[in-house]
Amino acid sequence: MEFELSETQRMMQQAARGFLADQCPSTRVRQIMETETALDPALWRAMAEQGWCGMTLPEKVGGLELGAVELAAVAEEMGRACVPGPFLSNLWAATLLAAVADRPAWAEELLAGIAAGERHATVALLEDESDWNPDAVRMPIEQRNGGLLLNGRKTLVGDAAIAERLLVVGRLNDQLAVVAVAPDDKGVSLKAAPAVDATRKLLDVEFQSVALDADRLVAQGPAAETALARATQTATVGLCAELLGGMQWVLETAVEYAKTRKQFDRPIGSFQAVQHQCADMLLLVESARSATYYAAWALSESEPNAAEAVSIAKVYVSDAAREVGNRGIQVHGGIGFTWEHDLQLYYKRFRAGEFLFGDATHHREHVATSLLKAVG
Amino acid sequence: MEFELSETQRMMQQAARGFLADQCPSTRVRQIMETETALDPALWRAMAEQGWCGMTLPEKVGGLELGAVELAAVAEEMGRACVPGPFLSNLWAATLLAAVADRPAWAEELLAGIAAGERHATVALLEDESDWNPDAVRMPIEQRNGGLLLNGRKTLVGDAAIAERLLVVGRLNDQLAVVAVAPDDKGVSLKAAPAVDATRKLLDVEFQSVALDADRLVAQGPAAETALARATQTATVGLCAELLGGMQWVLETAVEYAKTRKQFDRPIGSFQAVQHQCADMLLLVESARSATYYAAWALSESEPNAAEAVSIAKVYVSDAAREVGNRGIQVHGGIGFTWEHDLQLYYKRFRAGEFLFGDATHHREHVATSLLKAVG
Amino acid sequence: MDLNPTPEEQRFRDELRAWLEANMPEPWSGSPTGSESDPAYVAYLRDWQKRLFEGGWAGISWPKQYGGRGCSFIEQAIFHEEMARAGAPEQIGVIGLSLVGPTIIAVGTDEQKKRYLPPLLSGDEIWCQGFSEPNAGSDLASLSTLAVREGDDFVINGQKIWTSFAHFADFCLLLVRTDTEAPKHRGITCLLVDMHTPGIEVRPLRMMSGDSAFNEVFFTDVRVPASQVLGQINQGWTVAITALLNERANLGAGLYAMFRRNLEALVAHTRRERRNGRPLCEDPLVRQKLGQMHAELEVFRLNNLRALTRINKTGMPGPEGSIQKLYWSEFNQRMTRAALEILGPQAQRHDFDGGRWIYGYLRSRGNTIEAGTSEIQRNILAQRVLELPKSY
Amino acid sequence: MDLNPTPEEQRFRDELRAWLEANMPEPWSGSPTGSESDPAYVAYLRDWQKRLFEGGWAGISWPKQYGGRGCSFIEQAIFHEEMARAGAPEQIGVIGLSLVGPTIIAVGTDEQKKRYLPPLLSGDEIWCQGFSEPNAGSDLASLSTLAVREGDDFVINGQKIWTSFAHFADFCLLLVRTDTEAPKHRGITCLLVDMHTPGIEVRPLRMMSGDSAFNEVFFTDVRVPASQVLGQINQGWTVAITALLNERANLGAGLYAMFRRNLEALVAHTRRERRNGRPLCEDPLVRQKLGQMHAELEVFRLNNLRALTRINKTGMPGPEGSIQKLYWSEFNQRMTRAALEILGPQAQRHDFDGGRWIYGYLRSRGNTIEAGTSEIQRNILAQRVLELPKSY
Repeated sequence: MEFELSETQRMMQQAARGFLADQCPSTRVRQIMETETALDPALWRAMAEQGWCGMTLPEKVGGLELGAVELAAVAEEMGRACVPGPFLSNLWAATLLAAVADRPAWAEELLAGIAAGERHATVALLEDESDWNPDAVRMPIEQRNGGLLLNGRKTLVGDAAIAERLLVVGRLNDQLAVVAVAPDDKGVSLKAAPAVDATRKLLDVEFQSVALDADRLVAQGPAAETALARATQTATVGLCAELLGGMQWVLETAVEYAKTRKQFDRPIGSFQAVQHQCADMLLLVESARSATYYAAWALSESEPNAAEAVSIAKVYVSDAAREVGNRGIQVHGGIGFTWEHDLQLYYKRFRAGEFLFGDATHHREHVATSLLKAVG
Repeated sequence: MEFELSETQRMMQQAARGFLADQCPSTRVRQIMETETALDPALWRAMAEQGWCGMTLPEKVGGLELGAVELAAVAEEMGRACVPGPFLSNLWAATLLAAVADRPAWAEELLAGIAAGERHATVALLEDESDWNPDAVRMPIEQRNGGLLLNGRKTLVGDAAIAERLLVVGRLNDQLAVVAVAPDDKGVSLKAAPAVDATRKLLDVEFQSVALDADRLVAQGPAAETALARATQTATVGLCAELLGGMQWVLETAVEYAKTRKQFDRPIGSFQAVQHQCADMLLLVESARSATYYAAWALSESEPNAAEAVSIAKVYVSDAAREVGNRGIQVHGGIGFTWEHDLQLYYKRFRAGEFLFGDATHHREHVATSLLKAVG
Repeated sequence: MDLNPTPEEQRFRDELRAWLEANMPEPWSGSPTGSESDPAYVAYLRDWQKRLFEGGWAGISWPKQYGGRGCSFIEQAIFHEEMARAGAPEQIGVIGLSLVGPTIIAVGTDEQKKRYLPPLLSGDEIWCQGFSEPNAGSDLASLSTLAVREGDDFVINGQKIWTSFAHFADFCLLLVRTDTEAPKHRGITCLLVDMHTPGIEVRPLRMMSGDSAFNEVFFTDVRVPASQVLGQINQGWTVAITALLNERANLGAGLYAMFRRNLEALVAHTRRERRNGRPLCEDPLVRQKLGQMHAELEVFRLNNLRALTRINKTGMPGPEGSIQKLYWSEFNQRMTRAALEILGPQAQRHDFDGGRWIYGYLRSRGNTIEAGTSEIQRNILAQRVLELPKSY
Repeated sequence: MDLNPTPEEQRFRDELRAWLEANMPEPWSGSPTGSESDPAYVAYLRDWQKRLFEGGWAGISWPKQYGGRGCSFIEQAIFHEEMARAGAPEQIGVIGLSLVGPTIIAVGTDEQKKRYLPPLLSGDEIWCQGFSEPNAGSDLASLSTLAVREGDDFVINGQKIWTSFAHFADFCLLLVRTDTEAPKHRGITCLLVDMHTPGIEVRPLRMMSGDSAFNEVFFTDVRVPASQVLGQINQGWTVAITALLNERANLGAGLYAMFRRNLEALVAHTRRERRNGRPLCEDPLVRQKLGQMHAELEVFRLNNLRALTRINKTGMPGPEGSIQKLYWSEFNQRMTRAALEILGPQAQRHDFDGGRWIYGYLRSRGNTIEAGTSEIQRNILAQRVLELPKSY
């Protein structure tokens, strides 16, 4: 048993840190996030060249076929650098497609495009009165003239404006089903949903009698459920790792500030109140690291408790990121609360990250279910 | 508007403090709590002479006919001194009896006995699968031969061993009803329920075909509901005030210790970590004071929001007492965790007090209901 | 103890309520969160302050001779309650009304009182407060903005930060260093400075919540007549303490009204919005959070009432006011967090209720820093109320 | 990263599991919470330790030459996992096994190792730890128990407190002051003291939870040969630090097993008990608490595994072990509180499950004080891991 990154994994992570320090400093993050899509195609292609856009995808579509631990190791660095853009949306959608055994022919090309950093896709799950549980999805998919007909509304869809395909989760003959919609399909309308985290764009999507060919059906029934679950778990691990990287940045930045900022003729880091806040941050960050990497490992090994491990990570990391962010600002005082200080970028991502893929309350309920199942 | 004790109220409180410092030091508390009943008849008569046993009862039964604010002012001091015995049980039962307009004849004598400190009574509400909500009571009261028949079990009944009458809450013809049972009525059996707070004794009570005369019916239907609600609210205010007094004691004791105990060649009270814990305790105690006295005032004035104010006090005080107790022990270090230190007496009362009359979760639900009713 | 209004207090309330019914302005219809960086909104608020003043409703607890109403602190609180109940606009001159005015009343000369208090009350002159500096935050007494005596003037050079309202303020209650040799608390002077004096430059500071409620203020060879000293030269530290105690004591009532509006808006959402087949207000977890927030908010209101009773007797706020500051700043952080948890992911949108929920959440992070950090408030409570030994 | 067991680790686990199946003692049937103040329970635990030793299952990660098994820290953890899974009794010599033994291995002479380690592992000699004094708690280095050299002996006078197991321990790892002139950290020596030496008196300390897991130990003219110094004279502080780092690092696995047993017992209650018409486990508020506790407990387990991997490489626990101490002590306080909230008022009874829930709640208050207060752990993390400047 060895619960730490292997030499290769550590090198991969170090390389990512170096690459992003160079290619994606916070000045660039701020420029990119001010654009409408928060996508910098040049940066994306460069990231794809590093292999990050298809890290867990099959080799035949240009992926690296690595596991979730390698994914987490790199995602942690993307979180530390606050990389803007559709990383999680692509990861979610591509994992879903790749997890479907008998997927339509067009999917190969799309996966290859995602791995190459040239194309994008996303998943449309949330509805106005649903939560992140797929069972709560109500949107009807009807069979019509040998094809499919879509009506309804999805909300807070990540990066839908740049996605070539939206993988829409709905109900077909009372079963869960996933269909692929193109933004320019007739009857599809997108509307920006400006939200707290400018580094990842959210949109509402309306579907008015959208007619689709039969080959747009990605999966239905148990196959759809399994693929969606696997994809959401993978994307959640990616998110937790990003949040972890952000927390690590906040901790280091706050400690550094506490060593240099002086008040009452002493570094503020010599005050017990500040020291103890930093110590609490350290505990939270290290614990979040344990939870995240274990979830990644359990997922990549298809351990029986993988779903539980992912929910535990999301519970812990959601709360820990918020608490680390709060303490980070408090240690900085007023300056940490300004637009100019990069803390705000992380703080807002922490907040958006709490919501994404289900908040701590949502996952706590999952963990309880799993505990009650395990303990007879 | 004047939100502080009046001169008279303050004098009454000061007198109580002096009396209890003299008559009920912690050495005596420890002796009394080691007895089976935690009742010291001599102390009780002396308290009755001060008027405390019938403070809110009508003058014609020997009470002082004072309001809940005076009650709280004295109960705070009883909490500070950690007075053992049936004060809350008597208060609960006597307020219930006094709140029934057409109560049976025997009730007058019992009330007079309670006010005189010579007799005791209690309320039996909780059942094994119920909570503190009277709606949850299931115990059947049947009409039989012109009298009543009782079957079932009540749990955690306060001071039942010394009570001349147990006011048992049950259901008669689908209505809430209260009947008076004597511990020596045939079919009644008591069993001690040793619990965390030795200063107040709890018992389980079994009722096996207990036959009662018709005059043992105290109230039924809306009259019973109103009287029980009023009594429980009054007793809850008494409890909150007791907890407040205990919190005040813990705060003062911890601050005093922090001023004198030295580590690292300095009083520990000069360390920010200790200072901040003391500051938090102060905030909690003062806020608990506001909540408690407002509830007392609202109850004594029969303000429309009195029930809400009592629930708010119980929510806040339950949590605050626990937090103050925790910090009190932490400031003291190991010594605060010993049997010899009086902190343990308060800590245990705080814990029992959290449960009594419904915990914070229970009352939060009440507060939410009340908020949702008020905000259209 | 009697929380019922006295006959005077009831009369005061009735009179105010009648006046408000006749004099309430149209609700603000411009920028949704009503930011002070919008000049139209500032003009709207100035108009409202003028109307209050002319109606006799400015400076409720101030002596009549300075344009106040000469009422008690209790009536001051009733005023805020009624303003909130009526949904009246906020008071633009909050720094002047809550902090500068009471300080001038406490230590100003008769001339200063006559000159500054009436236009402060009428909203004709808005005040800001120049205390903090980039290197003097929690350690306020280490401030280094320098004032050098030249003839009848002080010449000021330096920089202030976190100066609310500076971009449209007419005057500033400014702390400067006038003796660089003395121990740091003894070389500070408080000046009443005209913000239109040449050499003053105001730059807005953008906050993470997106707005610019604070500014940096730069002073370059700014000449201020020595007659503008408030209190005594080199005794500015005690003036500052007076101002800060008043700040903490006076914020409560207005904040309560804001918190209550937020809670009511949140409750309305929980009735209207459904998740997985039922309204949010029927979810036991949501109800626990609503119940907790309502309980905590009521305790805040009650703490304020108790503090008012105390101040009404002593005439002066004391260090225990730090309890209120600690309480509301941490409460508002819990409250804005609970709101997001209850409302769910839609609440992160800038176009959901005009973005008020996510703005409120972000803005609340400043609460435990501005007007004295929570750490400083706890130090004050520990050392000045509980009398624990100084920690540094 | 690979959390799968290596072939050796799997073999170790299989072998242990088989041994346990054949050798598990009858479960303890005496006093319900199994208190160490019950001599019969102590005898039961000694027997168990002896059986473990004879089976080759004591000192898993210790060198073979000292009677250990020579395995890795990972296998040590597997050992604890399997013990917990089998519901095996606790290990009586926990101070010796987790704290004294590793310290003797690190700094003891060959003779000391040979003399003390085997009977420590067999449970024939139980150890206690004499560090804290009434006036030296968090400020351990200010200890004043005096050891004066007389010929080949030290003569000891003074008092220790919070000494677990002292009432039946055979030896004590004792810190004494041997130089009263030197700076306080430099005048301390660590001695291996026979608890049966004349002049040692042990008095149990009753705790608020009702039991007496701690003692006071009084030393009056106690003569200890100078050969019993562990490490160097006046270098006892570094020995103490080694011991404390080992204490923090070694508690994790055993504690996890205890916490997990508690959580499982709690879950069983929530299935069985009903409130207002439904089992507790169907109440959404109860489920939130169970989910949170399970998540936090898993994170504790995972933190331990990561720490083990680290120690397995470095061979020595470091100051980051304070994270574990902080984590478990505060977790257990949250957990025992959540248990009472879930179980409701019956849980306050001493006759509900033998009083385990209320005992656990009260006992947990000591967790953030014993073995270094949370304040000290945070100081260590801030100053020794994050390298913030010293605060005092």
